[in-house]
Amino acid sequence: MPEMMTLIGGRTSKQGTSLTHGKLDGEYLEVTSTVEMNVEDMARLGLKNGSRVKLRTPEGEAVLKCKGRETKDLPRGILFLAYGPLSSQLMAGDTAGTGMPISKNLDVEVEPVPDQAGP
Amino acid sequence: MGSPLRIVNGRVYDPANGVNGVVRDVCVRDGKIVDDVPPDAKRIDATGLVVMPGGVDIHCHIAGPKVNLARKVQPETHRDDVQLRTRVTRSGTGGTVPSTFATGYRYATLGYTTAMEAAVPPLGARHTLEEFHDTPVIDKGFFVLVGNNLLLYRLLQEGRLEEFRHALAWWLTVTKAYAPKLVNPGGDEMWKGQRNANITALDDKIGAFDLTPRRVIAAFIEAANALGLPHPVHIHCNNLGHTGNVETTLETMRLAEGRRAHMAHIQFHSYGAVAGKSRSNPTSRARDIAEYVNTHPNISADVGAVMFGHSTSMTADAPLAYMLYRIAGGKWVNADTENESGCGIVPFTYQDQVYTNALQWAIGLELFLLSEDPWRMVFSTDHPNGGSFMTYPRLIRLLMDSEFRKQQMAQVNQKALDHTSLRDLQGREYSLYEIAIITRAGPARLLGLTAKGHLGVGADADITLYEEDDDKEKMFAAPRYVIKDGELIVEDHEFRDDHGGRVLHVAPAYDAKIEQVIEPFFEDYYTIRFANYAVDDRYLSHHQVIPTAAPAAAATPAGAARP
Amino acid sequence: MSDNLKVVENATCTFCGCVCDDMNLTVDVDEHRITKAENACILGKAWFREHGIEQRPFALIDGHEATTEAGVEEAAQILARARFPMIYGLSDTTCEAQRVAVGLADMLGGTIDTTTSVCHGPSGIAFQGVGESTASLGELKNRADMIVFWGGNPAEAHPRLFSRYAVTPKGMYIPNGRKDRTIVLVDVRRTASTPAADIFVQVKPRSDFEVLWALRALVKGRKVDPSIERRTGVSLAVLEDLVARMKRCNYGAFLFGMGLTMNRGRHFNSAALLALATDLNQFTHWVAKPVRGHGNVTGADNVVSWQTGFPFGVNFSRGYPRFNPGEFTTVDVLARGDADAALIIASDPASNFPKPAIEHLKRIPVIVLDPKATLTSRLARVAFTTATYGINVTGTVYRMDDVALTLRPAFPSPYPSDEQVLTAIRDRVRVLLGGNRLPAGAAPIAPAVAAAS
Amino acid sequence: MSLALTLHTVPTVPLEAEVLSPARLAGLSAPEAAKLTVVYGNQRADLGDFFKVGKGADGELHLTGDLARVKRVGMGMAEGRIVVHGSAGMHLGTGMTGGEIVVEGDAGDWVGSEMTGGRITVKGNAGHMVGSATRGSAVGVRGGEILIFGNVGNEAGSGMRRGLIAIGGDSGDFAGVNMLAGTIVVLGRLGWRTGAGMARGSIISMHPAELLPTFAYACTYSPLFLRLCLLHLGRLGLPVARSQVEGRYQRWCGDAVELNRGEVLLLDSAPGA
Repeated sequence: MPEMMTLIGGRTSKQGTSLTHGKLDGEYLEVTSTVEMNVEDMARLGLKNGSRVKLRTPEGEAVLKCKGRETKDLPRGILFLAYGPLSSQLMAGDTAGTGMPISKNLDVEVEPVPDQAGP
Repeated sequence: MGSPLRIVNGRVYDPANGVNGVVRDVCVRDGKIVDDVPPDAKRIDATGLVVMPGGVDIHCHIAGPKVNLARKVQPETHRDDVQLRTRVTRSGTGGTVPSTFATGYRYATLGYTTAMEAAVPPLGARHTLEEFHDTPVIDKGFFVLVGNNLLLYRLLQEGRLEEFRHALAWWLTVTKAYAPKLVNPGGDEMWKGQRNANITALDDKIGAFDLTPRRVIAAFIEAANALGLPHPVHIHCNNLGHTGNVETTLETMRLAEGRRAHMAHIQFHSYGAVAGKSRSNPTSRARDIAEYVNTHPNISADVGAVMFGHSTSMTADAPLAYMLYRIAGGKWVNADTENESGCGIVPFTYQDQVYTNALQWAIGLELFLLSEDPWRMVFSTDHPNGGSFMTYPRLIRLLMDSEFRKQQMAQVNQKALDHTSLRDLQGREYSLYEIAIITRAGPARLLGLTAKGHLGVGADADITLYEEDDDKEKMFAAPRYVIKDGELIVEDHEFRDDHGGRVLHVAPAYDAKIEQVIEPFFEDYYTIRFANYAVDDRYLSHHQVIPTAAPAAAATPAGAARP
Repeated sequence: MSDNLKVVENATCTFCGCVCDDMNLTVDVDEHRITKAENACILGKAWFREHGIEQRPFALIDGHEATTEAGVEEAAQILARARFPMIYGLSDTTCEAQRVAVGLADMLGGTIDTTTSVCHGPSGIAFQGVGESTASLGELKNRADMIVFWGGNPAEAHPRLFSRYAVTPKGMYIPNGRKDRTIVLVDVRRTASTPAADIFVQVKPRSDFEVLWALRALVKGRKVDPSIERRTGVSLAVLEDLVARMKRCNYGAFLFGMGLTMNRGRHFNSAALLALATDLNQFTHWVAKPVRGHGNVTGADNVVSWQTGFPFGVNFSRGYPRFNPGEFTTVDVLARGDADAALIIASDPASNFPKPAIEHLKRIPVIVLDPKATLTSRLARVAFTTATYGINVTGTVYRMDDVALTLRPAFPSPYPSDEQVLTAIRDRVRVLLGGNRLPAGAAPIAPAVAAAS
Repeated sequence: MSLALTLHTVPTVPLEAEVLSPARLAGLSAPEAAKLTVVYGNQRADLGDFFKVGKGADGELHLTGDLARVKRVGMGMAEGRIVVHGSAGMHLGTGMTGGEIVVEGDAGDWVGSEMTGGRITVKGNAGHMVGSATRGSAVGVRGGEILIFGNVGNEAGSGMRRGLIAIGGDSGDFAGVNMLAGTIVVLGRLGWRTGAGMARGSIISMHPAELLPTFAYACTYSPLFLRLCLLHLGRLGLPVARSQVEGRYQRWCGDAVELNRGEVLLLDSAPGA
């Protein structure tokens, strides 16, 4: 049963340092395919660190690994994801006459992916 | 540098060489004016055309950090005033702050071939030179802002005058500047450090420094003369735009005590107050200013005339810009530069029915008409502060055509005119010879550009050919030919070629030990390394160092040399 | 490691918009590696450490190895043929290369845009609406006794913003450094930056505009309803306290990030903050600065502005520059399917653009200049390997505060610079077109208005 | 002037066709009209390269086809009438001073931006920036009417100084932002941050909305001008209900950050109202 959460895209220093290795490198892909989630939300959804979740917007969907953050650091209902190929999949092309697609605070459907479903 | 060229039969105005409307040939070779060229040289038939040296703008704002901010903040002014690309020239946009390419091409299409950017913080020098690289046709230089420089203040405060002079020379040299510029001395420290306060008088204390504007200005005048710079210190006085500022302006000029000093856009500094009213509307004190300049050959000024319509106020005088923002509303840009300067930008429209605006317009004209030495009271609108350089042809007409002037006067706020002497000056009209002085020969001489502003042998072959016309605005708006460094750039009003233009700068000598004084200050208070501060020569693809005179020669005011 | 080491002092790091110019690089000359980057932050260290010379083809055409010259010919042919060529990227290259790229766009009658449009482009639009009170970073170091970070995470994205420019350094009027400043951080979540703040204000996602608007009202002495807390997560008391501090300080500064620009509200969020800084100047000195991401994105803004009058998203198809975000910005041009060719310089839109834009990139001929292989270079018709600016080539870059610096390269690269490749493409296009392409349209619709009229 | 143009070749890059305006086509034969210049990407093309030009039945300009990539239809027009049987691209009627444009389908962004007179009717949806100021300008629409039957995107009526914008469906965010005066009617729901920075002017919606903290409730009443305005919109075909014409409206004053002389009127849904 999917539930709605708010996805914040952003940059991290780890993403930054991995970027300089090259964007086709494993570390960069690893960093940009891990979504941070509130630990209470994770518990409720039966997710552990490293579990896989599917995020979906009207534009597209992406499967990511999740990683827990304490409530004081990341409120319930909020997700954080470093920009990269997977966050792109969720963004719409409409910029409302600004040139800027919305990439922070996207409404996303969150759905756990059963372990056996993954490669 | 182009093939030899003979301009045949033009009516030549070359005041620096005493040539007043004589029909004769002008010969060009290798980018210079020469005595003669071979008979097979290319010829331009200039019959019926007026031949003048290329125009020289002594004070304008065309490149650098604040100009680019002013460009960026006004997309709406670029939209409907565009510069189309041609096969050989780049496109651009206009408005009161045109893009770099449009700036160069438009100056050229007015017959101007040299322009001086009048206010660049040292930290913005590299940026300014980058824009110069993309400003075609014209030769250009910039005045570097030193009047609010905190290291120079420290040296001055501690009485280290020799080091002060070496530091000034260092700053001019490493930034590739043309002249030192003071803007509202002391004002930045009040603005940035004292909750947006300002200097109100020459004897105010400057923030935390044990200094006054009076001491700062005097020190710069002294140092600039001692360095023998081709152009002396270029001063934007305190209290610009304020009612009653004429006293500050006169006092500032007196500080020169016979030494050379150039007063920028003096129109903005010629305001009186209605007697007995401290917060009155301004009145004109153009007569007092004109009289002082007329009788003091050490002083020169550019007028900074105001023209009605859109302008952009952009200035290193940040408190002034804030005052204008409080009047005009709309957009306001402020930009502080560490240890060196402030800056403010406000789009502004001068309206003929507004008392103050009409008064400013009238004072500009008064100063021209009251001037007795066109060599020392030269042409400017402080582009784009008083109006765009594109208004120059109209301003020339106002000076040359008293009937036109009268018509224009009838359309402005009459109360403002009541507070000026403009109506008494109807008899005065500028001749083409005098126009050639205030737009070419005079500014070139004040800048110490010996190869500019004249058509004598050895001069740069920067030449403009106008079609004579009773409507002087029309005549000066579109020369038929413009020649830069001997190359035909504009022919029959169309671009034939592109051209880079040169950077003009000075390199006064300094004692290298001064760097040991400057470097520790950088370590403490700058966020750029000392080693990365000086601008290297790669930013000067085409350039020319204008030599400094021996210090003794500097005592002779250039303006006085040839009345 | 060889024994052939040299040290390049005062080198400049171009990883982020801080553009710190105090790097002392130890270079292994034989191995073409930087072995030590003194003064660099964690990001800078990675940047310098990882940029060696890789064995890559000079160019790939349709995935096949080719010479740079063959790549130039193919690229020029593609661009000269195109009716709506899009030139994009440019934030990680020198101003000298940017300058050539704008000239190429002009010559072609194409469209040029930089990564600004998906970074602080909305702040640029906000600036065009309300202006901005700003400062060079040294003013923050020397004078700022109150600094408000809004919608950014400098500790991770711009580490030395804290240590070199804004938070801890001592300055002329800030003799005790950190102790003399009040640091406020406003964000929707706690980040690595939060511990640096004296005051952390956590706002609900998507309510920055309301918070800023309420602050503006309070600064102006207007009433704000206490329901502000329910809507934004920030109580009226907290806002009132902030306003009192803001008015009390001597020199205040906002440093704001993409938490404002990439969020619902976009340019209006930035405009609200810029307007707040302007409002505060009635009481004391305040400045605001967008914190810029890429090493020379500020240079790109400057170059495009001085050449065209507009900072990004500029179209030349009618023979003169036009600006209209949403119409001529890259995401829109691609997502709508307008472009029929693309030239991407030092950027990787295929890995961070919205999906519909990436889909279109796959449909059209793409030319890429990049020192490294990227997702974008993988889908390119022509992919050039170029030298890395600041490491292999010199040139000019602008810090986020518009201060220009000259790069000091550490060691040479066998690959050409972006500027060299772009210049070669431009020169070839000039031959193919016989000069600049003549304007397609007649004069603009509105009659040209003299600036003075 | 009486022409019907049918799109026969869909442009693959943007086509700028401000010649599709009554005055530009007036008095031209079909072959003459087909030779008019349009801007196709970075090159010139003929109108006839894209449109089949035929005679029309009346004195109007009829355009048929999917014109989504055709920009500037009716830009700057001063008189006459254009009917688009299909969808229109960006900048429809931008800067128009008079006349009328009717679009049967959808329209792109910047419909009627900075117009000063005339009327634009879009039967479908319109994009962002309907009747807006362009970037950097403080002033948007100075007169005329824009009617959108469907939904619109963000920033409708930004910087508006005079005139009427009516939206049958929902508006996006920042409707009436920085408005100086004029009227915006939204029969559907308002997006976020309506009227931010407005100095004067009226924004009306038929649904409850959460306004910015700088808007204050003043009273509930039945303003006469609104009754007249809604009757006018009803006559033009917008689905105005009797309950709306006769309804009472909550008046919210703002924006307190600016002049505070603007108003947002929300239909009061309280029973018995």
